[in-house]
Amino acid sequence: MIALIGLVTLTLVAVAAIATVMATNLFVASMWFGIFSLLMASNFFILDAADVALTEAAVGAGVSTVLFMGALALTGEKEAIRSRVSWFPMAVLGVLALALFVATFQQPMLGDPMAPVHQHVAPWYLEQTPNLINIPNVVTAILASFRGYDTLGEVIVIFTAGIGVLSVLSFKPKRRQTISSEALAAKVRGVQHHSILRVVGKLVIPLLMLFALVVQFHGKYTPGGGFSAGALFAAAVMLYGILEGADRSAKAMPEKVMLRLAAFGATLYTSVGLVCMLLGGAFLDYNVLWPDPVVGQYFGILLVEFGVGLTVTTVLVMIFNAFANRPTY
Amino acid sequence: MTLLGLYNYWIFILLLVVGLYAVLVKGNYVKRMIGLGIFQSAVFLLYITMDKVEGGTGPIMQGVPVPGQIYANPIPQVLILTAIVVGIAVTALGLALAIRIREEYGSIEESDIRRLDHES
Amino acid sequence: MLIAAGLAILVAMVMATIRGLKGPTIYDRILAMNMFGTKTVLFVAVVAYLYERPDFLDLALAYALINFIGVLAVLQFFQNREARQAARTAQAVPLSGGEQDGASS
Amino acid sequence: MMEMIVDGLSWLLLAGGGFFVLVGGVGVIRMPDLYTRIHAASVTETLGTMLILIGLMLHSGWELATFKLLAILVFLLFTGPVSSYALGNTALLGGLKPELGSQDPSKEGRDL
Repeated sequence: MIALIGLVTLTLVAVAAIATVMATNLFVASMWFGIFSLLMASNFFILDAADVALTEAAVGAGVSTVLFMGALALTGEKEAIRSRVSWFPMAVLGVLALALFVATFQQPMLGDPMAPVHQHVAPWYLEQTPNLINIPNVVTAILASFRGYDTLGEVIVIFTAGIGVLSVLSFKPKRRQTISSEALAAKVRGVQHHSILRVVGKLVIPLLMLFALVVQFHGKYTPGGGFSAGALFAAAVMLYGILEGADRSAKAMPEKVMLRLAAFGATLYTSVGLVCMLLGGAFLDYNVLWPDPVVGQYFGILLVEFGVGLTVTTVLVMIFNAFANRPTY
Repeated sequence: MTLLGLYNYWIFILLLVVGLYAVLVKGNYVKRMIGLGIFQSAVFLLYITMDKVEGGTGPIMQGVPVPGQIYANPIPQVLILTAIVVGIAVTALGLALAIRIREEYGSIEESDIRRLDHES
Repeated sequence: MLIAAGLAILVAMVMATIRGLKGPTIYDRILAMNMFGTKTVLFVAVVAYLYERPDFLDLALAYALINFIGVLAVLQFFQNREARQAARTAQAVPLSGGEQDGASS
Repeated sequence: MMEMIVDGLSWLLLAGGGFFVLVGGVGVIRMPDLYTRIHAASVTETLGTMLILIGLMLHSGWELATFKLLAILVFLLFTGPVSSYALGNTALLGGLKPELGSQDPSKEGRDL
């Protein structure tokens, strides 16, 4: 029965993807992209990946829609229609699709317990997590402890992307003037004149922040962790920016502070690893942090997840503020 | 049964091709970023399809561990969980570049930009 | 009965997709997106019980909170569109192909 | 005995919720213009949501999950109608006229 439900949601995903690409209005396209990621999140949930579904929901439905809207306000929403489509890319796509299609018949069936991916290291993680780390959420255990190296790399990538956005947008065009200060003011002002939206939105913001904190610090027991918590917290700030005006969210979360906090998050992660080395363990080997290795793991994961959450939140908030406060040239 | 077992892979192929189509054929830079997002999601779907185990449940242990309880494979989930947030950060970088291009050229269509480059 | 409710939600999702495909105005598409959000919350809640993992309800909670933001961002974009368009036409940019910001479909 | 009543009630609520969700879905397809479609979608957003979530609450009994469901219900009841309002308001300000078809009998019952 569940398999049938999965079939329908997957078909809807395909429909949404095609509609996204077919739409000539970019605004409509990003709307479809929002629907697409909601469906994708449902699919992840059906496939037993609760943590991934939580992150996809926070990022896909909330953050990415806001960022696309912010970008479209600056770039315009109409896409020029190309009448001539050259045959070469289509041929490449056709060959690629055909090759992949033929290859699927050698893939293991969905849910096959004998698939190669389930044979090697995963059973060990599932078996040893209760003994070595003793937290119920195996995904968090692997993310922060067993494969902490990987996650450190990802955090650095996110930090770098944030710096990249800021430095790209730090240039101001020389030749062209700002279109008008009125348009900028209208853009920055948000939906301030809607009292109903503001009242209800303000009810939602603190709850969303509280929920983000729960996801951050309770992520060892339920789905969650630094990445999803960061996206949720950033979504709360974005909601504030939309309701009260982007200039006020930029004042509440100034770029300088955000940049330092983002760097602090990444540094916290790295320095936990370095402290482990100083105490005689390997890099990011939390066992040495406390006389009892399980407690050491607990503190290590707590600190590292906090660093991840801090970096993700601040980078996403910085990007939002940079997009929303930019004048249209 | 083959249909049910392989359907996820076929949808993966479709999403991959649709996303790549947008990246290769569309001239609009924002549209290309959206296409890249779909392409990414296709890869996410492939990985998450791998994690499912028949009769298993999400890899979060409830209370006292039940002997013989099957859990989904957590490793693909970890990889994709981080990749989603990295994906949005990279998309934001792409959008920032599109914004800058629009400011300098007045357009984000590739054909317009080629022409303007040629003229100057 | 859980399955029946799940299927009903799924059918409603399909119907929202059809409305989104048909249009005809942009507002209809926003409506479809909005409906999708609510449906997803309900869908996740029902599937969590179908899987007998009520601890995954956190997800539905997150969706219920996040949904609102997407719709608000879209509406804000819309409300500023007129101001932007007026400003652009008042100060017509000499570059050809620069005016991509057109009317609604 | 008590359990049976609660179970039956939860089934009834879930079935009713499913029914209203379906009705709303049909309305979103069949209704002639945006404002009536918002009206139809609101049925699923309030009544359908309420019935399904209360049905699930009865299904789960006294647990942490019940409170989570209650929280979801409260959030949805706050945000759903508000976003419907915002959508309708934006459409009206954006110049979309409601279709007032009663004067024109030829338009009645047409399929959109």
